[in-house]
This record gives sequence, structure tokens and C-alpha cells, in this order.
Amino acid sequence: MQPLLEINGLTMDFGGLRAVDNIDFNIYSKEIVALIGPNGAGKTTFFNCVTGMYRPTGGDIYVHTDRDNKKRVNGLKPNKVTELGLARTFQNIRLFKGMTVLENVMIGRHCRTHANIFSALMRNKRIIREEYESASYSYHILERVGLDVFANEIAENLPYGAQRRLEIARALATEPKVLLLDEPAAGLNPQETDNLIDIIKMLRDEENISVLLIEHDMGMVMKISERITVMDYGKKIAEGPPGEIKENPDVIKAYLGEDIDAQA
Amino acid sequence: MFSEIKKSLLVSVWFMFLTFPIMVIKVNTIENTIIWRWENLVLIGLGSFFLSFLWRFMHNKKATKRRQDYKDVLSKLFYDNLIENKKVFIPIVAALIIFILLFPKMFSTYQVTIMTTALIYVVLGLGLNVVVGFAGLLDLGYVAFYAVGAYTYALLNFNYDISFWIALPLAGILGAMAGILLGFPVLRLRGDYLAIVTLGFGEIIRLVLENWGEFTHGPSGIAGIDRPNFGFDLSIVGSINAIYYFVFFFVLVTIFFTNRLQNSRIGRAWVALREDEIACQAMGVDKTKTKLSAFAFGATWAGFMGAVFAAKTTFINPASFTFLESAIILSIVVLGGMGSIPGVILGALILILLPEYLRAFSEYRMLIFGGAMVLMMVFRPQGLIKSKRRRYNLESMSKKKLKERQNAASS
Amino acid sequence: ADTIKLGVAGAHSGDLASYGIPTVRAAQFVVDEYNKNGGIDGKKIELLVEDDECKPEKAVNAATKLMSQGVDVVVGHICSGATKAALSIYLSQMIPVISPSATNPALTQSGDYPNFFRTIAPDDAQARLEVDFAVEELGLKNIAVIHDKGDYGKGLAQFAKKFIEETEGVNVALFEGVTPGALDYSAIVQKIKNSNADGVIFGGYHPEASKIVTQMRKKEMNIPFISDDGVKDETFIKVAGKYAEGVYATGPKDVSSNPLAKEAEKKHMEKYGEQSGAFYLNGYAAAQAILNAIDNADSTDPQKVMQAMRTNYVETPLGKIKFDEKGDAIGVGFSVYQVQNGEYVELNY
Amino acid sequence: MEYFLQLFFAGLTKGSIYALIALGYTMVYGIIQLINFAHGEIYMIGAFTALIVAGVLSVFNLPVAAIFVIVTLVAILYSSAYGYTIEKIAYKPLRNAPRLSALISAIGMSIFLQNYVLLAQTSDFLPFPSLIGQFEFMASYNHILSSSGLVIIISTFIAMVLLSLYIKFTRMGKAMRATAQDKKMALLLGINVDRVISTTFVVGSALAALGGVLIANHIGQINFFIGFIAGIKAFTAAVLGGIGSVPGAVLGALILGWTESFSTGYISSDYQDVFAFILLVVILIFKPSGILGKKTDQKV
Amino acid sequence: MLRLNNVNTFYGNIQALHDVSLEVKEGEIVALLGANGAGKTTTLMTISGIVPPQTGEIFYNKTPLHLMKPDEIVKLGVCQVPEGRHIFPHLSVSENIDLGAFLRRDKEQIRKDVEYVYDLFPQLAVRKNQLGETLSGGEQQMLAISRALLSKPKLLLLDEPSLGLAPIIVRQIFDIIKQINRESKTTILLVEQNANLALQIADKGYVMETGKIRLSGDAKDLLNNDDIKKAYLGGV
Ligand SMILES: Nc1ncnc2c1ncn2[C@@H]1O[C@H](COP(=O)(O)OP(=O)(O)OP(=O)(O)O)[C@@H](O)[C@H]1O
Ligand SMILES: Nc1ncnc2c1ncn2[C@@H]1O[C@H](COP(=O)(O)OP(=O)(O)OP(=O)(O)O)[C@@H](O)[C@H]1O
Ligand SMILES: [Mg+2]
Ligand SMILES: [Mg+2]
Repeated sequence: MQPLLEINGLTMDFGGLRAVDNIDFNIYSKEIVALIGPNGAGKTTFFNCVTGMYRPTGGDIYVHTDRDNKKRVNGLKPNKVTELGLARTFQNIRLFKGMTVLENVMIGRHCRTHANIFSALMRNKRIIREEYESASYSYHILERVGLDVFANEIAENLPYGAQRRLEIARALATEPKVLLLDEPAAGLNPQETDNLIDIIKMLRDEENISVLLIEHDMGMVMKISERITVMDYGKKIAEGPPGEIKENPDVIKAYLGEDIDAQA
Repeated sequence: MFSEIKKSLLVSVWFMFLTFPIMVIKVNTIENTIIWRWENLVLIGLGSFFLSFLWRFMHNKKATKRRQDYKDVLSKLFYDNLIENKKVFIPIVAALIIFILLFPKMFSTYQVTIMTTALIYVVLGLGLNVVVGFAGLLDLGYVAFYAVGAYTYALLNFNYDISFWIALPLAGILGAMAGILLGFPVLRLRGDYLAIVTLGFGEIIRLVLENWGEFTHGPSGIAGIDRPNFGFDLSIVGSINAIYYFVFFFVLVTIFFTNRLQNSRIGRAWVALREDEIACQAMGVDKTKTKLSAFAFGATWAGFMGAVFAAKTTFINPASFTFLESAIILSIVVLGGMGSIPGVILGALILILLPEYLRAFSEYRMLIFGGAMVLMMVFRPQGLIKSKRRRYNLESMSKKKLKERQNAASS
Repeated sequence: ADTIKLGVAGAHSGDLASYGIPTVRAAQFVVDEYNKNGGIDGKKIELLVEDDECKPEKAVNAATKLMSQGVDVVVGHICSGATKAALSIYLSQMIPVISPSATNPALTQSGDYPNFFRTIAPDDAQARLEVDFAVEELGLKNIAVIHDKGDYGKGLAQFAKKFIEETEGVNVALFEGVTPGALDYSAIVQKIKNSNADGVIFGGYHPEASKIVTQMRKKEMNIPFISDDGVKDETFIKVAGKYAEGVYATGPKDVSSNPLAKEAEKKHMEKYGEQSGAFYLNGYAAAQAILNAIDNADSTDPQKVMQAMRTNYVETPLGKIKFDEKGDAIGVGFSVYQVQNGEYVELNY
Repeated sequence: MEYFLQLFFAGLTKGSIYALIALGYTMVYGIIQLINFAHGEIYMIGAFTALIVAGVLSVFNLPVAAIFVIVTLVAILYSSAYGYTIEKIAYKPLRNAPRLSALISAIGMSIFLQNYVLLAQTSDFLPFPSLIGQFEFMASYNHILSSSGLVIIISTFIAMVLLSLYIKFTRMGKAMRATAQDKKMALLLGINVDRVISTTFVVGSALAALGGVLIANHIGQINFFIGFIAGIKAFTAAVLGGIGSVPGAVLGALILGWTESFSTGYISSDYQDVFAFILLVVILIFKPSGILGKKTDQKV
Repeated sequence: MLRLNNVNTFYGNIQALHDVSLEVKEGEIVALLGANGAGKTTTLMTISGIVPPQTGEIFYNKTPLHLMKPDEIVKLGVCQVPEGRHIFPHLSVSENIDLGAFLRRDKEQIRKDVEYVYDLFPQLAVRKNQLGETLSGGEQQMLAISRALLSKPKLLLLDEPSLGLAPIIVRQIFDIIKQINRESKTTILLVEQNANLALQIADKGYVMETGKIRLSGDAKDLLNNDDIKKAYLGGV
């Protein structure tokens, strides 16, 4: 089967520091994959390379646009990558704080709409329709993630957990094929985390979106992911289903510690 | 009470010390004479003593205002009503428009002239507001585009006798092109680095105008620029009034356009870019295009107004396009309330009319103006009117509610 | 109206304030004098002062304001640019305008502004004098022409350059502008030196001139330095001190022996405790000339006043003057001065 | 070659002047991210105070060196006092406000101070007495570098070194760096942030005053408007070098001085500032945070 | 040792704390739990004087903290490791640590204390000269705690020390918290999302909800409280 996202030998150096070291990675349709590893292992950097935030120093990243076509996305600008169907959230929440919740999501629609300055000034029928569709599409996404009640609130006034979900909603508005979530459960309490798990599963089942997530909450990772990739010092040290990873001595040594169940 | 007096006394002593050399002593280093103006010391002492009470009173008021939230909510409601309640808002705007239309009939030509100047700055303020207020790009060289517009008309008129109406769109286009020209190199820059480069750009334009004598007539400027021809012969007063109406019309157009853009795909992208550049790109917004469009759109208005300015004064030289001018336009935006269209309008009216009405204070005029700028910022740091985001009507968009309605209808 | 309204407009704030304020003071003295003596034909004179910061758009505002207040005549504006802009307004009612300091030749020579007069010579006349003096009297062959990029200075320098180029056997060694207000001019001074110029003609005002001269002299460059009316100012000598010695400057004929000038200076010293500043006497003369014209015309009717300006001589601190058809003052002769022992001394040239 | 040297030292002198003002700019910017447009006016007030004090002292027949020392100290005292007061009035109330508000407040303050001095003193240029004589050992180099120029260059260098040491090693210096990077955390560590910011203004203003005295002495004249252009140039220099960095401010100022002097000398002084600003743009395109500036790349 | 009486705190017009009262006794570890936005961080900021309370009183021993400025409060020995670590990005690790001792003058003792924290976190000793911003999240957290320890707090306020850390480090950090509490007799007020772990090491716990204290009690009791289990410990 064709992967949606195909990564070969991805490498990223910062000066002397090799933050991502020769990583191979594929993600397929309707998959939920977790990326875990100690702090500073290079997980976020991996995301940044894939989404065009950084220009990788080595390796190839391909996005499969349809059955036979794949496009190399190394060094493409982030907005181009997003147009190709990869959308992400950020480890430290980066919302458009002064805008309303709905507007935040509508920014996600930017790359799927077309109005330019002139047509916006003229505001003809087509533009009015586009505006309306973009607003209602965004609103439906808010309904899906349960934020519709906040639609007209200013984003920074939202509770923290809602802000996390808003980041996801915003990414969804770009109609991604693969959603990359960087520590979506950080700072959430267990109830909120469960809620988040339901949303992610719903996205996969109903919207056919594949999800790649970085997370330190092992409870969540084990519950949700079909496959786990473990990084340490920029390298991939293990890959496999949750049950296997939990027992992997390397992973236990580098990351999990001895009795993981006590925490989860 | 006693401690208040003590505080004020301290302030008073401090200011007497502070202003002592400059206010009291005047020396003549050639003739070696010294004049002591002790009366000034007394003035400063008394002045600062009493003003310090006022200062603290105002600060306390500012602080308590923050505290008494319920009161704030009330005033907020009132303000919201004003803007959002069409019943109140429309009559106010209508009254305002009638007032503005009748303005030349009611006041002297001088009032009309300065009002025209103020309205020109309203447009400039709204244009810069797009760059600074919406897109968050700190532009300290906005006056450059204004100069480009002004010289476009002046030179075309001077050299080829081209009429205002043909030159006006050209001025706008050239302004936009200058905006793009500036935009390209500075796209990578952030915050205050952008500020200094735009400042430099403004200076470069002015210096070129000053030094390239063969083309721009250098510092002596271009005189005898034609006033716009409105299709019928006008006296000077008539022509001043006509320009006034034209500029007012332009203000309306600008408000209409910026307001439209503010809540469009591009306008949202501008604001998002201001809020978080990185997230914005990750959401699929093309940073380069969006920034350039903000620069170009903002610059267009400056270009238009430049041409109007040249037509209005009939004479231009580089002295009108100094950094201070950019600073004033920026102040209009910030003082009015960044991103807020009514705020910017108010800011322009205050900052441009204030020095004119302060003429009564003659030499103290600019002193008061500078002081007023500081005080306005200190006591209204968010600007006069805070910008508001658009609220959407959600009812019509909700699928859930639609379904409920359908269910209700079918059952 | 029951008063005669005299407008005074010019830069009274901002960086050029020092050129505008002395004229306000001068006009005040003249008006006080008239009013003390009962005004003109029983009418008191009212002074209306408007600041234009030397900016064209502010000048238009100031002019419109003066017109709205029913001004009869105007002394001003200070800078040529601002004056041109303001004239477009005054022209509509032919308000007579007399500037103490706007030297742009076109103001009178273009014929566009029939209501304009001035008590200062236009740039080309001064430039002519400077160049003739430099070539004939000093025998210079290779002259550096420097200016301050300003309206006045650059205009003058351009005329000087043109006149030098028209003269056989004399070259322009260097033609450059300096940025006014810059902290330090040593680079341009070195460049003058490097150009092997045997003399400098500077167009501009005294602050830059004194900085340049000081640095030239400190670098032991003792070639002649010739400048203009903007430099022929007491402040120049005060500021440049010993380095001012030997500097030439053109300016209106020496009037220091003129009792009216003495009197005007004395008044200033008494009231402000310091010597007067730039264009003080020109302002004084301008105010006198225009009020005298009203007096002679027995009317504030512009045409009559302008006619009176052109026909009647008036005694001013600058001497006995009237105005030619174009509006330039007749009788404001020009001389070359040299700083000798801390004073400007008129040369017999 | 001699011409080159002359231009080199002309640029060095000018650059050093810019540097003295730029240091204060960069310090204030570093700590509260404010482009303090009133900083040029502090420099102007320093020069004016010096002039006034020198005028008063001239009555007493003191040796020139003594006058110079007293004048400098009083100018520093007063400029610092102004810097301190301005911060309290115009910037402190705006500490939690949008950054542009403080910028506008600074512009207003700058206009206010200019007109304050204009009204209280005079609009005219005033001659500044020569307080530094010609050094004898400099006599034979005078055509290349004047004595007052030498004093400026040396003072700038000393000021830069002392300031760097102060920031690096003293308690207050450490507190300044901490405050600059994270005000909230500085508070939580027991640093009195208000006092640190005040101190920064005082030190920056003192440097500006020193610049004011030296420059006025070098050029020999002052008026109320000298702060404006000096301020803009110093700001440019500070940004060029990487705003917030002490050696950066000096380096930026020197580069600016040299650009101006060499472009005047070898091309034309008409476009000297145009070259300076073009250089600025070019450098910032390749080094978006200035020559010695900290990378501002945010970690995503 | 620390007592809050009916504290009300506002951000502008938004009231973040409603009549919050709590008590921390000397030598205790007290856990402060609650959902996002419940006001835990605000409570700590109010104690530290960064966001002073509008009404209500805060006493540290007998000293009224609500009347004091942040730097004075730190001088009394009340230190906070704020949410988000707040490492000085352009200072080296050792400079960051030194700043913890900003108010202290006892050079000798400071040196010993620095050694102590390097013992506690050997990773930091290795990275002494590295800039703060280049550390990984976990290292930054260790640095933040070290810095607070250097100010010799009598009362340490910790805000979500486990946020975003790898499981193995979370445990390490909790061990260290216990250790400092026991060895240097530092009283600790601990804000945590990870309620389970927090209550395991705490003596007492408070649970906040929308700016109010909703529950309080012995840590053991809370651990077994069904409501708490459901809301904060993730299922039953
Ligand atoms: N822009 C950058 N410049 C220099 N070094 C960087 C940069 N971004 C990341 N690094 C370094 O690369 C390494 C990997 O960082 P990264 O943020 O990818 O870690 P992570 O796996 O996401 O860790 P965590 O779980 O703590 O978020 C770290 O050592 C970090 O300091
Ligand atoms: N600076 C601020 N301005 C305005 N409101 C704020 C500010 N900081 C926090 N709030 C609001 O105060 C309330 C309490 O926030 P606080 O940060 O104390 O919660 P918390 O319990 O620490 O939550 P978390 O688990 O997310 O850290 C929230 O509603 C929050 O939105
Ligand atoms: Mg990460
Ligand atoms: Mg918190």
C-alpha cells in the first residue's frame, strides 16, 4: 500500500548538534501513530522539518498526492506543505490570541479559498458565497470538537483545554490528510485527555485523517496509537505496536523508567 | 492627606532641582553675562506641586477604574450599544455626515483648510493602520509613499501638464509599487528591525528628492501645481471647498474599503500574521504575499493622498516629507487605537487639529502638543477606541440547529 | 475694520525656529512704535502671528487662517518654499506680502506673484557678487562650492557654480552638499583639501558654515571662505570664535551706523537681553515698509498699498528703500564683509 | 594614503560620537524593548547643562581642566536625573501596555523636551567653549585627527569596556540582563525590576551626557535641535550592530561613521545618508538581527 | 506558615480567584490540584505578589504578604518555580543558577549550595556553560528548580513541574521534591496536573475549581475520594 507520507533518511543539524539523525518513517491512511522519546530527542524538530518550518539538512520527504504521484516537500514553504495536506499543532500553544475562535479556524481555510484584495473589495456574489462557506465550514469543525459555544469568543480567553482543541480545529480547517499533533494533552487533566482521545479517534474514523502525535502522557499513547516510534538523541531506537514498545528494554531505559503503570 | 502633601512637596523640590539650570540660568558665553530668572523656579515649584496632585488623582482613577469592574461593564455596554445598535449608530453617523457636508457653509475657509488637512490624515492614518494596526508591521517610513504620490502629480503636472484626475490613479499605483519595492527586502525582518529599515527607506526617498535636482527640482520644490479641475471654474475659496468635499469622499471610500478588507480572507490573514507569524504559515498563509499586499495596499492610500496634497498646497518640496511626518501618522494610528477604524479617524482629527487649535498658545504650541501625546498614551495606552473583532451570526451556519429545525418541521 | 491687521508668519517652532522668531520680535517692535503714536490714521495695528514651521502645508494653513482673520498685509514667510505655498492663498485676494528672508529668485522674477515683496536680495544677485569678488578681488582659480542642500543654500550655490563656469579660466573644484545638523564635517573638509581648491564658496546658514570653517581652520586650511547673507550673522562670529577671522560674507550694505538699526538693536537688547538673530533687521524693515505703505496709501486696499510700496521711499534700518516692479527692494545694496577682530567689516568692493 | 587615513579618522571620530549615544539607546532597548526617541534629547540636555555650567564657572577663573571636569559631572548628574524622571513619567505607566504606546509616548516626550529647551533657553545656536585644548603631542598629527577627536575616540572605547564589564560582572549588571530577558522571572528571584530599569536609564543617560559634553566641545556649538539627528543616527547604529548588544552598538556606530566619511570622500556627500541607509538595509538582509545581535529565531 | 484568608484576585475585570483560603504548615508538602484555568497559577502568583490580591489577606508566619512587593516577598524566603520554567534564554546554566542567589551575600555558602544542586542534577553540571535556551525541556525544568533552591527558600512554590516531561524524568523530579522537603526542611506548595503522583508525595491537598477551593483534606483521603478519582485521576 502507498504511504501518505514517506520519509527517508531525514537529518537535521543545528550547528554541531544533530537533532534528527537519519530517520525513516512512513504513515499510511487512517493510522494513528505516536512519536515518543526523552526531552530533547528531536521530536519537535522532526515535525518542524516535515512541515517546512526548517529546511532539513539531509533526507527526503514525500507527500503522496494520489495513487501514483508523490511530491518531494523538502524545503517547501510551510504554507505549501499545508496545501499538500499536512497540518500541525504546536507544543506551546500558538493561537491568534486577539481573534475570535471562529476566525482562528477560518485562517485555516485560507489555503482552500481564493479571494484576493480586489475581489474582496468588490465583494461579488462568488466572494460572498466563499466567505459564507468558509465561515460555516469552520463552524462545523467547531461543532465537531465541541467548541461551537465559544465561536465568537476571543481565543485567549478560552480555558486551556479548549485552546488545545482549538489548535486542532484550526489545523482541521486546512483539510489535512495527515494531522501532526505536538503534545496535544500537555497540561490537560485526565478527563480532558479522554475527551481528546475521543476526538482523535473520531477524526480517523469519520474524516479519514491519519494522525501522528508526540506525547509524553503514556496513558494516552498506549490507549490510542496503533504504532509507536521512539526517538532518542535524534535516532529512531524502536518502532512497533504499543504492547511491544512497553516491554522494549531500550525504551524503558531511555524513556519510560521502571514501573510505568504507576503513573498512567 | 498629610502624606499626600509631603509627596507633592517632594515632587516639587525634585522638579525645581531638575529644571534649575535650564529654566533659571541663561548664560552668554561671549560677553560672560549670566541672567538668573528666579521667578521661573517659583513657577516650576508651584506648578509641579499642584500638578502632582492631579497626576496622582488621574492615576488613581485609572487604577480604580480597572477595579470597579461592574462600572466598566456598564460603560462597555453603553459603548457597544453605540456601535452595534443600529438605531443609535445610524442617526449619529447621519448627523455626523450632515455636519461634515455643511461644514464649509458654517465655518471659515481656514477651518475648511485645516479640516481638509485633517481628513487627508484620516486617509493616511487608515492606510497606515492596515500596515501597522492590521498586519503588525511597524512602518516608520510611511511618508515615503506620500512623497511618491505628491511628486507623481507635481512632476506630471509640471512637465506635461497632466491633469489631476489622470495623475491621481497613477499616484496610487506608484505608491503601491513603492510599497512592494520596500516590502521585498524587509520581509525577513522582525519588529524593530523592520522599523529602522522603513525609517531608512523614508529618509532615502526624501534625500533623493532633495539631491536629484534635475528631476525633482531639489529643495526649492515645485510651485504652481494646478488645483484639480472640477469641471467648472472656481474661485480659490470654491476650490478649497471642492477639495474638501473630494477628500471627504475619499475618506468614505477608504473607510468602506478598509472595513471590507478587515473582515475578508486577506484582512484576517493580516491580523493572524500580526498575532503569530509562524502559526500563520503553518495554517497555509503565504507570508510573503500577505505582507507585500499589506504594504502595497497601505501605500496606495498614501500615494493617492500625496497627489491630493500636492493639488491642495499647489507647492511641494521635500521639507514636507520628513521622519516627523511618519511619526505623526504612526501616532494617529496608535493613539486612535491600533486596528480600529473609528479610533484612527478620531486620532487623526485630534492630532492634526490639536496643533492648529493650539495656535492660540503660540510658542507653547508644540510643547503642549508633545506633552499631550505623552499624557494621552499614559492614560489611554490602548488608544482611544479599542479594535473589535467581528462577531458572526452562528444560527444560520449551524448544521446541528438546521437538523433540529428540519426535525421539528418534519415531525 | 477698526484695526489694521498685520500678519507675521514663519517658522516659530521646530528646527528652523531661529530664523523666524527674530522677525516676530522685529514686527512687534515696529507695531508697538506705531501704536504708541496712535496707529495709522487713527487705527491701531493688530499683530497676528502664525507659525508655519517652514513647511509648505503648514504655511497654507497659516495663510488661510490669516485670511480668515481678515489680515490686511503680511510680513513673511521665512523660507522660500513655505512662502511660495502660502502665496497661492494670498494671491486670491492680492494681499501684499513682504518677506524678510525668502530669497528664491523666482519669487520676484517669475512674475507669478505680483503681490510679493522682499527686503532681501535674491540669491542670484548675491551669488554674482560672491563670484565676482572671489575671482576679481581674491584671484581664485579653483573654487569649491559647498551648500547645505537647503532651498536657500543650494539655490545660491547653483548660481555660484553657473557664474564660475561662465568665467574664463576659473574652475569649480568641487560641488557638494552637506547634511545640515550633522555632527561632524571633517570628511567633507578633507575632501575640499583633497580637491586642491584655492577657495570655498558656501551657500547656506551659519551653523553649518561655522562647523565647516572651524574644522578647516583646525586642520590648518587657510584658504578663503566666502559665504552669504545666511552666514553674515553675529551668531556666526560668536560660535566660530577665533576661527571666524578672515571669513568673507556678502550681505546687505553695512547699516550698523544707521541710527534706525542701532535703535532696533538696542530695543532688542533691552527687552530680550541678547543680540538679535537672523533677519531681524530685514524683518524690521519689512514691517516698516509695509506699514509705511499703508500710511501713504491711506488705505489697506491692496492695489493702493502695492502702489505705495513701489513709489515711496521709506527709512528703515536697512537704509532708504522702495520696491521695483517685480517686488525686489531698491536700495538694499550688497557688500562684501570680512570678519576682522571679531566683527564684520564692510570691504570696499 | 594620507587622504584615506584622514577619512578613516574622520569616520572613526564621527562613529565614536554616534557610539556614545547609541550605547544608551541599546541599553534601554535591551531592557524594555523601547526605542527611546527621547534619548537624543537627553544628550541635548546634557550639552545644554554643560554649556550653562561652563558659563557660570567662567566667572570664577578656574583652570580649563577643572571646568571640564565639573561641567562633565554636572551634565552627567542632570542628564541622569532627566532620564530617571522621564522613565517614571512617560514609560513606567506603560510597562504593560502595547509596545507601540510607549514608542509614541517617547516621540511625544522628544517633542516636549525640544520645545522645553527652545522656550527656556533660545532657538539660536550657542557657541560652546573649548574645554579641551590642543595636545602638544598631537600637533604633528593634527591634520589627520584633532585632539578633541582623540578624546572622543578614547572615551568611547573606555565607556564601552567599562559598560561591558559592568553588565557582565556586577550584581546590577546581572540583574539588568535577567530583567531584559524575562521580567516576571526576575521579579520572582527577588530582583527589584523597577530599580533595575531606573538604573538602566540613569546609566544610559549618563553616557549620553558624556557624549553631549564631548561632542559640543568638539563641534563648538549647540542648539535645542541637535538631539534629533544624533538620536536617529545613534538608533540606526544600534540596530546595525544588533540592538541590545553593547559592543554591537559601538561597532554599528563605527561602521556608520566610516560609511558616511568614505562615501563623502570618494563619492559624494550629497548621498552620504543614502549610502548609510542602503548599507543598513543590505546588512540587515543578510543578518536580520544586526551584526552582533542575538539570533531572534524563535524556537518553534 | 502560610495562610490565605478569603483572597480575591482579578485580571482586569476578570475575577480569577474567589475567596480562596488555604493553609500550609511548616515542613509540609501541600498539593494544589484542579482543572485547567481553575486558578492554581493565579494563586501562586498572588502569593508571590506578581498579581496582588484585590481583597483578602496573605500571611507568611506573621508577615502580611499582600502588602508587599515581589522582591520583598522573595527576600522573606518565599520562592516560586513558575509555570513554563522561565529560564533566561541567553544566560548560561551557571549564570541562571547564580541568579537564584541574587539576594544572598554569603559567598561561601552559595558555593556549597551550587555544588549541592549540581549533585542533585548531575546533567546540569555537564551543561554548565550552555545557554539556557538550548537545553531540552527536562533539563530546563531541573535548572528552574535548582535556581529556586539557590535562593534558600523556606517556602517553595512549584507550578506544574512535570509539564511536558518524559515519564522517567517526571519521577526523578518528584523524588527530588521529596528529597528537598525532607533534607532541607523546605516547605512546599505544589501545583500539579498529575494529581496521582502529587498526592502520593503530599501531606495535604486542595482542589480548586473555577477560582474557588472546592475540596481539601489529607492527601491519602483525597487519593481515595471517588469524585477526585473521576475528575483528576483518570477514570476509576
Ligand atoms: N532552532 C534551534 N536551534 C538550535 N538548537 C535547536 C533548535 N531547535 C531545537 N534544537 C535542539 O534540538 C534538540 C531537539 O529539540 P526538540 O525540540 O526537537 O526536542 P523534543 O524531542 O521535542 O523534546 P521535548 O519533548 O522536550 O519537547 C534539542 O537539543 C534542542 O535544544
Ligand atoms: N494574564 C491573564 N489575564 C487575564 N486572565 C488570565 C490571565 N492569566 C490567567 N487568566 C485567567 O484566570 C483564570 C485562572 O488561570 P490560571 O492560570 O490561574 O489557571 P491554572 O489553574 O493555573 O490553569 P492551568 O492548569 O491551565 O495552568 C483562567 O480563566 C485564565 O483564563
Ligand atoms: Mg518538543
Ligand atoms: Mg497554571
